[in-house]
Amino acid sequence: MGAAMKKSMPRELTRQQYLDLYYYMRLNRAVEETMVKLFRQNKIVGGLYSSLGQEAISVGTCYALEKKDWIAPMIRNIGALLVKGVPPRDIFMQHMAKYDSPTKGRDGTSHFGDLDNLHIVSPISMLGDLIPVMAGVAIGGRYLGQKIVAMTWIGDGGSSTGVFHEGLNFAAAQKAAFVLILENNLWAYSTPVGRQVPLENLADRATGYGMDSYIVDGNNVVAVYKTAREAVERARAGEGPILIEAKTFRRLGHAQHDPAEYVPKEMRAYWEARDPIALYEKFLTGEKLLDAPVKKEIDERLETLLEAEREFAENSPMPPPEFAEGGVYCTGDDCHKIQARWERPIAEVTPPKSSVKAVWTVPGFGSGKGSGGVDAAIHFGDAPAVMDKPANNGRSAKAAAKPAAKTAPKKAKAAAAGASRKARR
Amino acid sequence: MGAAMKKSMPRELTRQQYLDLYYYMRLNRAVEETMVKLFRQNKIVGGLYSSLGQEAISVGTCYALEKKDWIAPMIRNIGALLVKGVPPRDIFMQHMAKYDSPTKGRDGTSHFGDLDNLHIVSPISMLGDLIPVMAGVAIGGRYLGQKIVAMTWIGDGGSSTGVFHEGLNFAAAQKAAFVLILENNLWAYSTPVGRQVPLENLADRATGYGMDSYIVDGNNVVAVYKTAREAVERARAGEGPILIEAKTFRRLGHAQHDPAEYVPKEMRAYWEARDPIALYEKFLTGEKLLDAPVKKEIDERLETLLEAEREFAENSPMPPPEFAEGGVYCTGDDCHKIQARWERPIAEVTPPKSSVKAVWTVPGFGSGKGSGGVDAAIHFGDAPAVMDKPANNGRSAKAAAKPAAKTAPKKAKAAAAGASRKARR
Amino acid sequence: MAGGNGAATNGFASGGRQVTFLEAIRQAMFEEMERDPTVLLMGEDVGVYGGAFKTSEGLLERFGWERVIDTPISESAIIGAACGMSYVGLRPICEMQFIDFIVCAFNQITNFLAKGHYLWNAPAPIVIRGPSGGGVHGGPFHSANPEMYFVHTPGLKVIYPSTPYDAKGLLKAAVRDNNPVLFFEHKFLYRRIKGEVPAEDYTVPIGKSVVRREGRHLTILSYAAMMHASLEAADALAKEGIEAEVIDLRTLLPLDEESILSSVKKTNKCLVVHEDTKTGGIAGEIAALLCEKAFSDLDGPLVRVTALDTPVPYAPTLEEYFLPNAKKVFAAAKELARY
Amino acid sequence: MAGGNGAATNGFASGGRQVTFLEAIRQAMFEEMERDPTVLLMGEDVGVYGGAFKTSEGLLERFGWERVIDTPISESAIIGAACGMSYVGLRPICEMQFIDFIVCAFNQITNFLAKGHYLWNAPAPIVIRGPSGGGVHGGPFHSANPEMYFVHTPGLKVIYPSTPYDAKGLLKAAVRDNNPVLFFEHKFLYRRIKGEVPAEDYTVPIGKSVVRREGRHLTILSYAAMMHASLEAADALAKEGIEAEVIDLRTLLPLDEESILSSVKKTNKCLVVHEDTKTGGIAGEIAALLCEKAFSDLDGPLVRVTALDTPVPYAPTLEEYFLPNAKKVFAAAKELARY
Ligand SMILES: Cc1ncc(C[n+]2csc(CCOP(=O)(O)OP(=O)(O)O)c2C)c(N)n1
Ligand SMILES: Cc1ncc(C[n+]2csc(CCOP(=O)(O)OP(=O)(O)O)c2C)c(N)n1
Ligand SMILES: [Mg+2]
Ligand SMILES: [Mg+2]
Repeated sequence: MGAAMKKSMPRELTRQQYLDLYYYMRLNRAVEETMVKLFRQNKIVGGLYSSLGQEAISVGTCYALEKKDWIAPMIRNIGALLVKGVPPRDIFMQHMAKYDSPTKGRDGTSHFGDLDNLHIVSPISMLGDLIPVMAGVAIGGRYLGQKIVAMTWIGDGGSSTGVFHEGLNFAAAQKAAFVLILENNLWAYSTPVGRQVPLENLADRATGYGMDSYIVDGNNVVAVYKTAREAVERARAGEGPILIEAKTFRRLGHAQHDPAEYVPKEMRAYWEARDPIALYEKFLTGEKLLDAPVKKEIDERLETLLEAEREFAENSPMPPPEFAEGGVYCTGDDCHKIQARWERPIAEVTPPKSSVKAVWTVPGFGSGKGSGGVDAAIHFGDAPAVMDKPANNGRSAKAAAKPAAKTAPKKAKAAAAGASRKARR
Repeated sequence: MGAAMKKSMPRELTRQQYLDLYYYMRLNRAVEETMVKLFRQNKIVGGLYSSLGQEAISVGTCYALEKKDWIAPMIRNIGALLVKGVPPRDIFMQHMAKYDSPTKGRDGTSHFGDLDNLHIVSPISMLGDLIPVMAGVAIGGRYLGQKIVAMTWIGDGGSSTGVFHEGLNFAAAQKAAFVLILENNLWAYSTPVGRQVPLENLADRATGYGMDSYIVDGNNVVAVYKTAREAVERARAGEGPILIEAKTFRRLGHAQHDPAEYVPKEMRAYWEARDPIALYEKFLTGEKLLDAPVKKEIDERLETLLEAEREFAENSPMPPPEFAEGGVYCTGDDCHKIQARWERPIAEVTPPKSSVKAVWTVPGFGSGKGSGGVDAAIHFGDAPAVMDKPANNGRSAKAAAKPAAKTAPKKAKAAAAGASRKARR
Repeated sequence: MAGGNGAATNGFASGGRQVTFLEAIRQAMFEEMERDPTVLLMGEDVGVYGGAFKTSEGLLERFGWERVIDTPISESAIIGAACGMSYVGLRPICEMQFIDFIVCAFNQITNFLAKGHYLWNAPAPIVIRGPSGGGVHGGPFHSANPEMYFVHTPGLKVIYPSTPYDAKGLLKAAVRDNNPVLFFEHKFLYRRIKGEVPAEDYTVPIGKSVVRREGRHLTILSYAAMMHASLEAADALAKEGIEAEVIDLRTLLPLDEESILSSVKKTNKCLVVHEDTKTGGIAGEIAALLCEKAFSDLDGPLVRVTALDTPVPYAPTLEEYFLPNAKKVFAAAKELARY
Repeated sequence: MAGGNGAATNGFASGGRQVTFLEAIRQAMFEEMERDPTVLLMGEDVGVYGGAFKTSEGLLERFGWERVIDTPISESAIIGAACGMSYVGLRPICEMQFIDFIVCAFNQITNFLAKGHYLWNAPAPIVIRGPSGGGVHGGPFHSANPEMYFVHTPGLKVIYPSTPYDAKGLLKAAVRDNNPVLFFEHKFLYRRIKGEVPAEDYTVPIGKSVVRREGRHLTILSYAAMMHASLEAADALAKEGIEAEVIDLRTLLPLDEESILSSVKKTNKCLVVHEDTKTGGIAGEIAALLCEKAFSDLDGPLVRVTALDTPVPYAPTLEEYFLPNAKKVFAAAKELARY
């Protein structure tokens, strides 16, 4: 238990994996650069957030997941979406509120999901809310026998929300296969981490839930990936949820509107010298995993891709006004057919197999026997069992006014055999 | 940092202190026994909670406070109220919803407060809510120069609420003079601690806030008192908030209605043998601090007191129905005169003394200069500065329709001298 | 109450007999969990204890730990986790130990749960249920009627039944609905009300009111505990020659506009009775509806009989004064009838 | 913007000039903090940054760290701590960075804060304020109009101003009030609206509406951003010979019943415009009020012009369709006038 700065990792990566990490970081950055251009052209609706300098985290952590696993991104996790398989056009269109975007313009930014294929849960703006949600995905997946891991991200600032606490505690109590990445980028909007969280290492948050945690250099994509892979494996193996604190820095303002002049120059300079992509390029070149031709190829690939994706996105129409109406409710099976993907025998969770011995009860337990006697209130705030007289000036119920049995509902005799639903018919 | 089971305590208690602790524990128990009798006679309105076996905690912790300090009790902290100086009649009347009770029947149980004299904040039923509230009392008191400490209690179950987290984190970030007693009585209603909190020691919750914590035997009143005294002194000295986990056991059900048949017999037996009053009597007798005559005197004193208090309470009328109306709002100075008790020079917190140098700003910072230019949105979701044309199909403002300066509000020149309010006139 | 074998019915065999309101709820959950293994129950003390009011008694025994989950005291986590579970195709039922605590999950419910389908096409078949309402001396934090907070939140459905039959049928319908449904159980009714429930599986449609008593002089709209007070008042009114039509709204969102309008078209007068506080209560929404769509049908003012605009006071004398009741309904209806 | 000396006015000298809505709010806080050292400001990024919208710019500089508190992202803690501070005699102002986040403190506000005076005689002079409302493409989580959640909560006061003059005067009144006041600042107005504010100290009374335009054919009730749309519509109506009386409610709880009733007595027709969603919006409460107390004065149905019953959509095309505006008000008013 407790945070541990991982020094050496057991397994090494394949060349393809090393290059994938590079490609996705580059893609992450290029997608965001394209969006900055679109923003300057007033084509972005609402705010534009940046993960400049934090790409190693989104990419390295999400790359540790399997296809069947689930994520929920936050505003600075475009990289995770890309690794999960979201095409850049979707991200562009979301930010431009286009009709062909995943949410068809009803929501924007990274607020979209995909339940059926990519297994992405849409975030909402309220920080921390995704934590119990993803714990629920993990618990639900386990129930269905899916062996999935759920992952989401939170900022240093977001770790002070109540729902962060409730979600992690519940995940830990349930030993959910859940991995939380805490991106400590030293700032929450204009507030430095020290003014909002009285901790040196935010990984210490995990101690309050008996959770294991790691601290990792968030600007080192290989370290991030290896740590995440270990955490994901352990979570999948049933060791319970794990928290990873990734230390990094928010290089730009809170969003495009914010020049972030409250950030000390020296701090910015320190981190600018530690750009995760530059660092990784140096590493790859040193290890002979990347050379000029390969790099050029990637440059070109990205340029072509993004040009096409951007164009597609720009050509998408704005949603027609009337589309604002409707869609608030699922109207039944014509709208969604909800089906669970069972990967275990359903018999395991249905009676008689699911039935457990009631070792905790004693005769008569719960049949309305408070210390005030058999007909006393079951719980404070309860009414006594059915009575003959109106209990309360004029509040009495018609049904209650008829003579009725004075006892709490009695147990019926156990039916002969078979499932009880059948037996009742 | 971290939890520490205190072995030896520095200072010893005076005889009077030893006997006070004894008296208050006995009073705590006697008050509750009286209420159980009233409950059986159907004179209690609503639920009746019990702190049987936990008296050492309420009494020992609250006894560590000074008169000027503030508390907010939970349902099992009748002992703290008594130590603070609340007469038993008030507690009886609250539970009977009488008109002479502190809340005049509008609320019940231990839900009452006293802002002016005893410095008690009324709890509400929602668990955890008192934590930020008492942090606020501490921060407010510090601002006024009062050197007070604020204390409240929470259960093992209540430590999973989001507001527990938000409150403690804020208290710690503010280094508030706040002491939180976590009464780990092993159960939250029917749910054992292990099923809701994945921790062996709940004191570990403190680690997530960089807070110091103690673990103490909650059935040993002297240990509780000494630990609390140390914590209170440290908090008062400005060391920040402190959490004390007191290990104990909830001897009765959640409330009177609950026979608690889910509790293993052996567990109950173990703790019944460790009754805090019985243990303490043994200690006091061994130390020659208590003998039969003194004990008899206390017995009699309690009996007389409680008889009188109970009688007073029973004779109090129920509130007249019409009293349900009104009182929702403070109607002005005729209702309450709100006055802060300043114990520091007000000049310290008023300009010019309170003014701080704006080292963090750069010229023009904040005057509406986003990266989109001087008139760009200040924050995502903001409107640009005043424009000449309606911005939005029919949503334009009349005032905006007039030609107006195109820039964000400019700073006025600094007035010549004196307080700015004056200068503005 | 036998455990550990499939033959046990855990007291749920209900074949067409009189059951309490509480038992009806218990049966609905039992039967839905029996019918569909994607249905789960989560909440504080719902397992071993069977819920603070015993609405889930016997469920753990039959369905096991994976389907009957005792949670920490974390309402936000309960609702959040339910959302996540629903995304993998499950249908969680969330119990609030008292409905008062639902406000501790207000953000999750109004932002995450209610908006998901509209924004990103994510259905969330979740039921949130719990004991609500006053009249049992629960005081200011155990007597809430929070329906309007949710009636004012697009994306939710809101149900507040008054009979065992409806409670069971509507809860089953709620579990099968693909939308988040808030299901309020008036605790005053839990063990005071008994009623027949059919032996066979049935549901009651969400969004449909029911005429509990026909009449022609005025329409009384109500629901939950106040339904019974309204019926009692109607009996008394009948003795004075005033025939009130009493409609049980049952579902508050969506409102059954059609039935409300057609009754008022007939009676031309309308009185709304709710236990919720007055200002901002559902009577206002109904007033607006009538003003918009039945303005020319109204022969008298819309009258509200509601609780006072205060917290729910603790003392019985105060609570009684605070709450509406049959007498108050009777008096207001009589005046309206004479208008 | 000089710091560190008492001579600085930090740009707040306002002597009778035109200021933006935003600036009016900033001045109100500045002046109240200047006037009374028990007034503090708490919130996320209110200090160094001066608030996400710069409503508190310069306050930290002048009043220091103890009175301008940058909090963690913990809305429940902000409100909870404010309660505690108020109990020792302070008057905290709490900023929600966007009013949408107020639901994260819903329990604290509705249970702790709102009920305290009634239950245990504890006044809590707290102002909760923040940017609200749509029309600026803030999307579903940055455009909230949460007023009705609080109008339905006895113990709170709810203010939603539409002009710089009112914003300043009402915020000052709110700070001086001994009750919890929710103060919503429509962000569409922040920098679009300018208006005169007096040089001298003044307050605007809580609970009083104001007639923005006199008329005799119908009454339009509105507030906040929709006030301006209503006035624009009234101008257009006038060109067609329809004289609308436009009332700015300003305070939503308590409602200024008297003024509403007396205007409707005169015009006999009423239209309510609110940006909030329709079902459960304040138009319902007003409908009920009119039905109860001005039934015989009404010569036409009460008409509602409101947002749709959906979350606030993100795309400008959708949001425009979703929101009410001057055209929609004009059309509805014209029809009502002809009724
Ligand atoms: C509950 C809640 N309160 C306030 C906000 C407003 N807000 C949005 S982002 C932000 C700062 C977040 O900081 P952090 O969690 O560190 O993430 P970062 O921006 O650094 O990635 C704030 C205060 C919010 N989104 N949710
Ligand atoms: C937010 C909230 N949720 C649920 C409840 C209902 N409730 C009251 S007491 C209780 C158990 C409390 O357990 P614990 O905190 O351990 O305190 P103890 O009763 O053991 O003293 C519960 C679930 C509540 N009061 N508040
Ligand atoms: Mg951050
Ligand atoms: Mg406990």
